[in-house]
Parts: sequence; structure tokens; C-alpha cells
Amino acid sequence: MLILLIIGLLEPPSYVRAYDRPNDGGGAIVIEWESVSDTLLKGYEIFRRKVGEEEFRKVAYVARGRNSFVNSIGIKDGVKYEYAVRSVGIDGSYSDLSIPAPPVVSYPQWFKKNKINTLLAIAIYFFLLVYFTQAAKGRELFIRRIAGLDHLEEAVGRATEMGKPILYVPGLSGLSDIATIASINILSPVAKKAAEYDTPIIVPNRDPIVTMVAQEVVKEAYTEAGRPDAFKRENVFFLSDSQFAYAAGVDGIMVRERPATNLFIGMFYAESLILAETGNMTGAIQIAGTDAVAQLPFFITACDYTIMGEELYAASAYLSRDPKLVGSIKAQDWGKAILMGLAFIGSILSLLNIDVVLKMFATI
Amino acid sequence: MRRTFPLVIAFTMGLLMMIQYFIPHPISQKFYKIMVQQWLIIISIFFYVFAWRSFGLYHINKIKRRKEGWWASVVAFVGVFFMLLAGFGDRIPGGIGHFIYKYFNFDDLYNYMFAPLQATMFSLLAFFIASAAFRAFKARTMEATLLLVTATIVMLGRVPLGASMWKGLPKVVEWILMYPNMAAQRGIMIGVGLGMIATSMKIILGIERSYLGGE
Amino acid sequence: MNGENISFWEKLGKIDRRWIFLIIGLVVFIPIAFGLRMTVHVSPAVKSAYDTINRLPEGSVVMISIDYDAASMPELQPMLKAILRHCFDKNLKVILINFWPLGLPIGNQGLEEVAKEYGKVYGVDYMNLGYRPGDIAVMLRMGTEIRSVFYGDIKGTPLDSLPMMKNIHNYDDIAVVVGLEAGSMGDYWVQYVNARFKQDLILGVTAVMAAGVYPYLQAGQIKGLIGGLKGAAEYEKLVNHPAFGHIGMASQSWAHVAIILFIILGNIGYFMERRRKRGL
Amino acid sequence: MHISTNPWVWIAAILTLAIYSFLYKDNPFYKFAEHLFMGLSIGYGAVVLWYNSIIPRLWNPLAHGTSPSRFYLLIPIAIGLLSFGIFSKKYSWLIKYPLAFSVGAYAGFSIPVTFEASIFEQISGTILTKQMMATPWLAISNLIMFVGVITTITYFYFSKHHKGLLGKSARTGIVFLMLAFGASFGYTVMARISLLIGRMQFLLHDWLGIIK
Repeated sequence: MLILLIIGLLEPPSYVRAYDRPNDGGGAIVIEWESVSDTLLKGYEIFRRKVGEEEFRKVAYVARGRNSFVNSIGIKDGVKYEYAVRSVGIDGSYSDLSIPAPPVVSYPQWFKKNKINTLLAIAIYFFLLVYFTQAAKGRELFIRRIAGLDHLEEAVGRATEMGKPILYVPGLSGLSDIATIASINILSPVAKKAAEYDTPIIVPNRDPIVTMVAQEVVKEAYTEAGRPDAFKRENVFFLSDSQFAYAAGVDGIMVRERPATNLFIGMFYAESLILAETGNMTGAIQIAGTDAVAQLPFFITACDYTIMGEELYAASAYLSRDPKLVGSIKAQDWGKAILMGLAFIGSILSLLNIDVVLKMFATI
Repeated sequence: MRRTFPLVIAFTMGLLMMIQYFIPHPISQKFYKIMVQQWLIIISIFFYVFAWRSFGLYHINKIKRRKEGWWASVVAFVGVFFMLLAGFGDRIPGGIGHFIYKYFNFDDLYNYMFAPLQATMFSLLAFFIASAAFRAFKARTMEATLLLVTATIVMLGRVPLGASMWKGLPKVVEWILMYPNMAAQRGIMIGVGLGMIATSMKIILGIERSYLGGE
Repeated sequence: MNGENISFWEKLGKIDRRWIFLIIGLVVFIPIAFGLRMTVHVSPAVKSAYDTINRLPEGSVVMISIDYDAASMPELQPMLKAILRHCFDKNLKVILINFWPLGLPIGNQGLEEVAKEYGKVYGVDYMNLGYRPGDIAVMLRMGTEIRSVFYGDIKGTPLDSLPMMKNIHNYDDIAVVVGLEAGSMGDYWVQYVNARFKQDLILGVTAVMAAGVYPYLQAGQIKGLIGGLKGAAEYEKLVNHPAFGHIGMASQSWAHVAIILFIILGNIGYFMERRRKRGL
Repeated sequence: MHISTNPWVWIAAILTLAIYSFLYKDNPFYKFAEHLFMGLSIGYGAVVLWYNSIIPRLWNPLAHGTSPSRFYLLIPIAIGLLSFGIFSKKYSWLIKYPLAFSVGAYAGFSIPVTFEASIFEQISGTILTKQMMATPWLAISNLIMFVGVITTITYFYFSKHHKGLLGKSARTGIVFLMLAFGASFGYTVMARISLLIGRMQFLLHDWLGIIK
């Protein structure tokens, strides 16, 4: 009995230390300790007191196997705290409290030091972008052919020949998705062409803000084309804000209005194939454009042309040939080249056990 | 006032929202919370008024002009009316409120009308994925062949039949998903990421401004 | 003769898509309506989930988390039922918990149905905690005391008046947590509950999610993985009670075979057409 | 057979069949269901917006709140109200203010987040490490992955002709893209069939009561 008791006595954890959690807004302290190796150990209890107080109070329990804890409940910035830890056995017994860690104060930081790589990356990319958009002024820069964008005009032309409308779906997301903005950038020249050819363009929307923007953009395109009177506000409308009610509605438009050309450009979710297959059934020529990786396979199978991924973001430059925008494509390409180079160098170095590059891309 | 000032607002807001990401201080956290959880949502509420008006005009227009099938637009309004009645009916006092609550229960309307419609529209994909595969998966070119062969292998590997044809098939499918598939997805994502960031920067700098509509 | 033959294949290659819709509808409908079943091979990931529960001594507590709603019900509900059958058969005690409010009635319906089959008593053999908002916070607080989040069960009965809950306070008293997942809650179970409390976990996920969760199994963070309807069917086989998983799997298999046949027919038609055009 | 006696279940079943009738061809039943669905969704959206946004974010703090900071809410309200300028020809340009505010904020917010999620995470997953080369099989697989990422990126190279080395690399990128699209397509079939199984279950179990 006595021997058992002696064996059963748990050691308190040693070398308990506490420090302010770095890169945070305050109100959190990290406690660490050396783990106790004892088969009877169940976990640890963490105790805290304000400096000056007599008694320690239990703040948390953690299971064995872990030797750190972040205390973020009830911590006030600027107050000195002391921490101690004790071991708890599976039989419910516990050790003495450890030697308390030196007093610690929590405070908020003004900069996330661990995010310096992100900030640097933004700075470099920003510099590239500004440099190339400025350098591009007044010069004709090359862009490779993008099939889907090349056929936009042809698609508009076909609708005109057949005397049928064009359907433009600007995606199912709002302006918080950059893809929607890319779509609006494509809507503008398409609407202008439609206005020139005097072909109606139907734009059903899911997002209220996008509805309003689309109306403005189409109206402006008609004005630019010199036919402001031909603009019909009721053709650019809010259909529904529910994903599948919207899909049902667009399906209805496709089978009843029989547009000769369907353009699905922007952000799409699972409804992509419902739209594209119905459009295919009605025999329309279809061009899709999205950066939603999961939906690309369905657009590729069901549409005539697909503007894939980054091509969507090259569209406004491609269609307008505005030197400033084309310059930004140059910057994007430089970004890709740098990243590919770093992936190469990083791989070689990391295989030689040097993980500098790998650390550059850490996101913790 | 009309042209420059909105661009200044976009620039300021963009810069502030970007910088707040790097500042852990409570002031910055509070700014983020107020913007994302309050202001941006409140601003978007006002656009709904416009959206509802647009919805209403679209259908009223059809009814007024007695366009073919205009009765369906009446049905749409009935749908709106039912939902609103069920959602706000409990605020109508007295017998009518009770009647509405009993026969236009919001949960029933949701569970037995809205949800089944949603689920059924979604399930159309089962049919469309089959017809799309049938029509498009033809070995016209090298690329198309690759697409159809991979799709078929993966499809087979997902059902017991595939595994009984060849035991290793599920492993092959897993490998395709883990390596070549992952590689292409990563490549796309990196390109898309660069494109998105460039567009965001152009918005902040005022180079990209078509979202603001006409002058 | 030959000419007729070719035009048959070509016609088949350009068949109206409504025939395809009809066939897909039928191959899904027939197995369900007539209860056709499918032989299923058990994969190691599901076997290991089964073994984990099978090893538990009588009276151990299994917590099942309903983290899905009606949209994923066809895949995850058969899983829930198969696992419940296993637990009740082995006289294990079951606690249901919900992290998706819309899954509440679905999970409860499955629980009551299977409990009735085995003549189990509410509050003694099984209970349902219901739903509390707060995701991760709820998970973490259950590490110290379940009662600090759930004052009562789904009907509001105080936990202490349920006999089985007397000695159940936190994860130490729960042998295994089974998460049935249609979203990101499964990641939270692994990253918070397994990592912090060393809680044994089994995940049942939709087919689309399975590949993404697989690394957890390889890293030993979860004890077993049940993926999609197929996983449910495998589990049904292990508990020797073929049910909807098997039937649904028959639908799945026939639908997959049908689509592959469509692809093959489409290609035959395409090649016949090309050959004819070259011949001309 | 136990046909449901719940009228709501009948409504749900009829609406389900009405949507499926679209697969044959467009018809008044589908049109009815479609428009009812759109109407319901608008009503539902309005109710949700009222209870989840307007009441807790606007009404409660302004009408019942006590903290002085609640008056800051008047700023977004004012900005939002500018969008009503669209209803008049003269003041329609006012709409640019709320648009610039929202779009600018989202653009700025997305920059660091996109850098980390779409670029840093992806590149650090691509960089080959010793662990990824532990066995010959792993090494080959990961080398293929590495080549796949690089060649796919080169496919999206816009400012140079796709000739020579770049052309070869871009063409390899297309191979990877097609493999990936095929795989995703095949992988998704199962989930889509499950949706149909779910509806069949509803029709045969909840409504007609043919199956248990």
C-alpha cells in the first residue's frame, strides 16, 4: 500500500513558462511546460493568479500529450499574471503545483510580424503592376489568342443573323467576388456590340447590387453605341436570389425566349451544368467563362467555348487592348515567372535540407 | 464630385481593408468587424429595394402586356405573397393572424414547397450529367480522348463494380485525384489568384472602373 | 444491309437526350422501388471504423454528431442507421448531438426508428442532446463539462434526470465520437477535439468530401472513415443488415454503368459516322 | 403501400413531378412550379433579410440600443440611401458612392487573403521536400505533380507566343488540365446521382409509401 502510494505520487511539471501570445490583439497568454512521463498521468491542470493575490485558481485542464495552452479567457491587457501547472493522475490524484512561471503581461501588437512575407509579396506585385501599366502607355503589347474571347463577337453576330436575343448570365455571386467584376468588364463590350447590331440582350441577375451595376453598364453601352433609346431597362432584371430558383428561371427564359447565344460569365456553383445543358438543348451557341475550378469541367463539356480561370481576368485587356490593362497582364505573367522560379529553387534547396524558400511561403 | 470622388472612396476603403489585415491591435479588429459585419451588410440592404422593384416591374410588365403565359407571373406574385404572409402573419393581430399562422405556417411553406423545389431542381443534375457525358465525351481529339478516358476510369473506380473488375482501380483513381488532378487545380488557382489580385489592385488604383457604370 | 447497320449506330449516337433521361430515371428508380441490392466489398477504412466500435466493452458511450441536413440525407442517413444498429446490437450507449440546426429532425427520426427496432429506452440506452449554436466553442466546452453547454436534452429534460448521463461529463467518459459530415465540422472535430483531448474519432462523410478527409486517416487522426453511400453499404454489410445503403448503391452502380455505356455508344456512333464520311 | 394523407406531402410531391416534367419538354406545369419557386424565394429572402439583418443590425440597435456608438450606423444608412438616387435621372450618379465603397472594401480585403490561400499555400504545397521523395513511387508521383503545376501555369502565360519551349510546356499543361477536368467530372457523378436517389426516396417513401 505504501509502496503503491509512493509510486503513484505524480511529479509536477517542470520548467513552466508563460509569455504574451505574439502577433495578436492582446488578451491571450501562452503557457508551456515540460511534459511529465508517468504512465498514471491523465493530464494537466493550469492555475493562474494576479500578482499580489494569494490563491491560485484553476483555469483549464488539458489531456496528456500536450504541453502548451493558450489562456484567452478572463485576461486583461496590462495586468501581471502568474501561472502554475500540476499533473493529474488517472485515479484522480494530483501532484503539487509546479514552481510558478515568472509574472507575465499580455498586450496588443501593432503589426503581425508573421505576415511580413504577405506584405512583401503585395508590395512587389504592386510595384510590378504599376511599373508595367505605366511602361505600357502608348505601346502595342502582344497577348496570345484566347479562343473563347475571340468568338464573343461571332456569337453576338449569330444572334443578330437569327433575329434572336442574347442571354448574358453574369454569374451567381455578388461584387465581393472579383470574378463578377471581370464579368461586368466583359458585359460592357458585349452589350455595345449588341446595341450596334440592334440585337436584344437579356441579363437576369441574382445579386441586387449586380442588377443595378448591370443596368448601368448596359445603358452606358447603348449610349456609347449611339442608341440610348434602344435600351430596355426591363431586359436587365432581378430574377431571384435563391440559387436554384434562379436556375429554374433562367431555364425558363432559355426555352421560351430561345436566345441564339448564351453567355455564362462570372462565378458559378453547382447550377452551372443545369444552365449549360438546357442551353445546349435549345441549340444556342454557348460561351462560358469562370474561375470556379469545380465548374470548369461541366462548362467545357456542355459549352462551345470556355474562358478558363485566369483568362477571365485577362478579358478586359484582351477585348479593349487598352495599353494600361494590357500592361497589367504583363505584370501577371511576371508574377507567374517569379513564382515558378521560386518553386524550382525552393525544391532544389529543400531537397538539400535548406528550407528558406519554403519558409517564405508559410502562412502561419 | 461625380467621377473622382467615388474613385477616392474606393482607393481609401481598399487600402484600409488591406492594411487592417496586418494589424492585430483591437482598433483594427474593431474596424474590420464594423465594416464586414455591419456597414457593408447595411449598405447592401438598400439595394434589395431596387432588386424587388426590378422583380416586380419585370412581372407586372408581362401581366400588363398580356404576354404569352402571363398567368405565370401572377403565380410568382402569389408565391411572394404566401411567403410574406407566413413570415409576418404572426404580427397581424386577432383572428386573421391566427388563421394565417395555422394555414400558412412558415416552416411548412419552407419544408414542403420551397425545399422540395430546391432539391428537385438540384437533382436535375443527375440527368444532365449523363446527357452531357453522352454528347460531349467523344474521342474527337487527343485532349477530348484524355478527358473521356479519365472521366470513365474515375467513374468506374467509384462504384463496387469497378473494384470487382480490377482490385487496383480505386487506388488508381485515388492517385489520379491526388497527383495530376491536384497539379492542374493548383496551376489554375495560382493563375486565378494573380488575376484576382491584379484586378483588385486595379480597382483600388482606379484603373478598372467599369463597375461604376456610365459617367 | 451494311448501310442499314451503320445508320443504326449513327442514329444511336444522336439519340434524343430524353431517352437518356428516361434510362437514368429508370436505373435509379428500379433498384429503390424493388429493393434490389448489390454485393459490396468492404474497404479497410470502413473496416477500421467498424473494428473501433466493435472493440468497445458493453456499456461504453458513443457520441454521434449529426452535421448534415436534408441535402446530404441520402448519403449520410443510411450510415447513421447502420452505426446505430451496431451500437445497439453491442449494448453501447448512444448520445446524439447536432451542429446543423436543420439536421435536428432528421437525426432524431433515424435514432428513434432504430432504437424502436432494438427496444431501447430513451434516457437509459440513448439520448439526444439537440443543437446549440457556437460550433467550435461548443466542442471545446464539452471537453470540461457537457452540462456547461447543454443544460437539458432535445426536449429540455435536465441531463441529470436521465439515468445514462449520471457519469458522463466530458470526452473522458465518451469512448468514440462519430461525426457524420456534410461540411467543415469534421475538420473541427479533428483539429480541436482530437488534437486537444485525444478523443477517438470516426468520420462518415459525403462521397465528394471523402478524398479530402483521407489524409486524416493516414495520419491516424481518425480511427475510421466511411465515405458516401458506398461506405454506408459497406458498414451495413459488416453489421449484417443490408438496408438502404445497399439499395442506393445498386442505383448508383447501375447509373454509373448506364452513363459509361452511353459514352461508349456515343463513341461508336461517332466513329461510324467518321468512317462513312471518309468513305464517301 | 401507405400513401401519405398529409396534404403538404402531396403538394411537395406534385411540385417535384412538375419540375421533372421539364425533362420531357417545357410545359405549363413546369412554368407554374418555376414561377411559384421564384416568388417563394423572393418572399423567403425578404423574411430572412428582415429577421436576420434589418431587425438585429438596424432596428434593435437604433430603437432599443443605449450605446452612443449606435449613431455611427447612420453613416452606412446614409451611404445606402444614396443608392436610391437611381430612381431619379438627375441624381442617378449618386449610386457610384455606395458602389465604390463596397467594391473598394471587398477588393482591399481580398488581396492579402488571396495571396495566402491561392498563392502561398499552393506554392508551398508544390515545392518538393525530402518527405515527398521518401519512396521511389512517391518521388515519381510528386515529380509528376510538380511538372503538372508548372506546365499548367505556363498555359496561362499570355504575353508571349506559345512557341518553342513555352509552347511545349503549355501543351503539356493542357494534358494535365484535361486529366483534371475528366477526373472532377467522373468524381462528381456519384454526388449528383445521390440527389436523384434522395428525391426518389421522398416520392416512394414519404409520398407513396411503397418502400420502407
